[in-house]
Amino acid sequence: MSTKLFEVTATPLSLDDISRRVTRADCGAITTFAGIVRGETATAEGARGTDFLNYEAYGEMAESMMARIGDEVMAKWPAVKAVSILHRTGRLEIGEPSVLIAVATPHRGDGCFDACRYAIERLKAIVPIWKEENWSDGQVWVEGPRQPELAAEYGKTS
Amino acid sequence: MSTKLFEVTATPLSLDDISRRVTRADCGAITTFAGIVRGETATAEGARGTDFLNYEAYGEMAESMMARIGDEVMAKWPAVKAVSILHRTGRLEIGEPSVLIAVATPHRGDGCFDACRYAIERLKAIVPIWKEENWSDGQVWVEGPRQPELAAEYGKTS
Amino acid sequence: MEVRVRLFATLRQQAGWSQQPLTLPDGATLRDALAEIDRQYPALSIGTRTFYAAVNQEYAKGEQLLRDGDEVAIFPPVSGGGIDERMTRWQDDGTAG
Amino acid sequence: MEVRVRLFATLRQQAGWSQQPLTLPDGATLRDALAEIDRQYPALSIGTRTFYAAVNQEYAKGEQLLRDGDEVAIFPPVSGGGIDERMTRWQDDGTAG
Repeated sequence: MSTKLFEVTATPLSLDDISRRVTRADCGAITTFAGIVRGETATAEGARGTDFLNYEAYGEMAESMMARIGDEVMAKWPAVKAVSILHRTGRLEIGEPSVLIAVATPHRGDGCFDACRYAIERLKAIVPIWKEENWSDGQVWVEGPRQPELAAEYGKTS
Repeated sequence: MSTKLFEVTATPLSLDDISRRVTRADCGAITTFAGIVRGETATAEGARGTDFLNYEAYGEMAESMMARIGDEVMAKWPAVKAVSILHRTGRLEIGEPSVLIAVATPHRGDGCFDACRYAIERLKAIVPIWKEENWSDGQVWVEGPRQPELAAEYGKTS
Repeated sequence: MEVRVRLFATLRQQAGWSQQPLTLPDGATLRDALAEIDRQYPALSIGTRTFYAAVNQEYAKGEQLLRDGDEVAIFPPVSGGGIDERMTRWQDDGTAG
Repeated sequence: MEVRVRLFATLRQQAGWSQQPLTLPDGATLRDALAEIDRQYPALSIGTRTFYAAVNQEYAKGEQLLRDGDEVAIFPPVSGGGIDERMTRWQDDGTAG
């Protein structure tokens, strides 16, 4: 069983597992967020059923960016004792978690909810992972919103 | 495996289990909160190590109050599709979860973080469960803060 | 009429029992029941401590009328969840301070 | 000098490869590398689409100087997490609109 706090893995994710990774003797509160593969996705043409998803990651950079998010969380919420972020790659079925985030604090009022929410927002913005959605009649790469602070600074299109 | 959404149980709690209980085809976001038995507790005399805890519940009323909290959450956050609250009773060791809350929404911006936080605050206020803390040299019943809206209205001391 | 009284946590431990039948005159309120409990079980010291009362698993007001077969529960402030509690020390005299 | 170019997701699929060596003159910047990639692999259409670039697993600016052995990655806007994404339809011409 891995004890890494920031991990990109093809193995199915477990909330009990990530919870163990952040459990500390002085922490009475653990908040988690799970991103789950939805069976229905809204598109411009209306609701569409998903068969399965395929996630591709730039693994080394993704883990590095996740660790950076952990550092940001600890700097913003000094009471946070541990952060873990896990993201799965490969084929995922409906109902399976694609990403898990866990934040441990001594007490529930120490920012664990806000810190967890911050972490998923940041993950969506900077962690290099992409999703390919598959239906019976086709597939599509899902791109995130353009991040002005990245796009303006980096790459040829700036 | 139980599929009840609101349950008081002597069985060890699992985040993967509660996550399954709230998984819905149209929900891409699940937020959870876990209250964990701390190994250290601050007291007026300084930090004190806990050996284990013992939880006692008024089971029938506790499950009824948990279901009421679920109703309150759905009324306040209409996008919430499912809420589950599980509380354990009996002897708990350090690092084990005593309470789990899970909230499922279609998207992470649909209030799952706020709803989860609301649910644990309400649980602490109205769900009849008590904790006995045990050390090598003694034990103490832990009482919650007095809830004016309950104590002022009910009982002989009002 | 007869109601069933249930105690929890500190109150159960102080009394040494968790449930007892209690005979009350017809038309008795929750407040009447509590007064009778206080009279029969003075060790509970419910006249001087903070506690909550429920009738049939619902928080109830003192003026609530009781009916035969009702379940009356009295218990200390709740502390579920296992986190952030205020500590209340168990006193030598058997009351929670 | 030689750097290693890595592509991901749509870009990898459009190009038909995931990594290739790229020879550049000494003193070349990331912007120079991107111009050379655009010249050698016009199907990527990186001159007209939104993408991000990283050097050695860090987001990098166009003026960053490259060194022999650097890893240059280019990829579309990220969509990790699996929720709340904007859908981008795969076009018939092989570009993401």
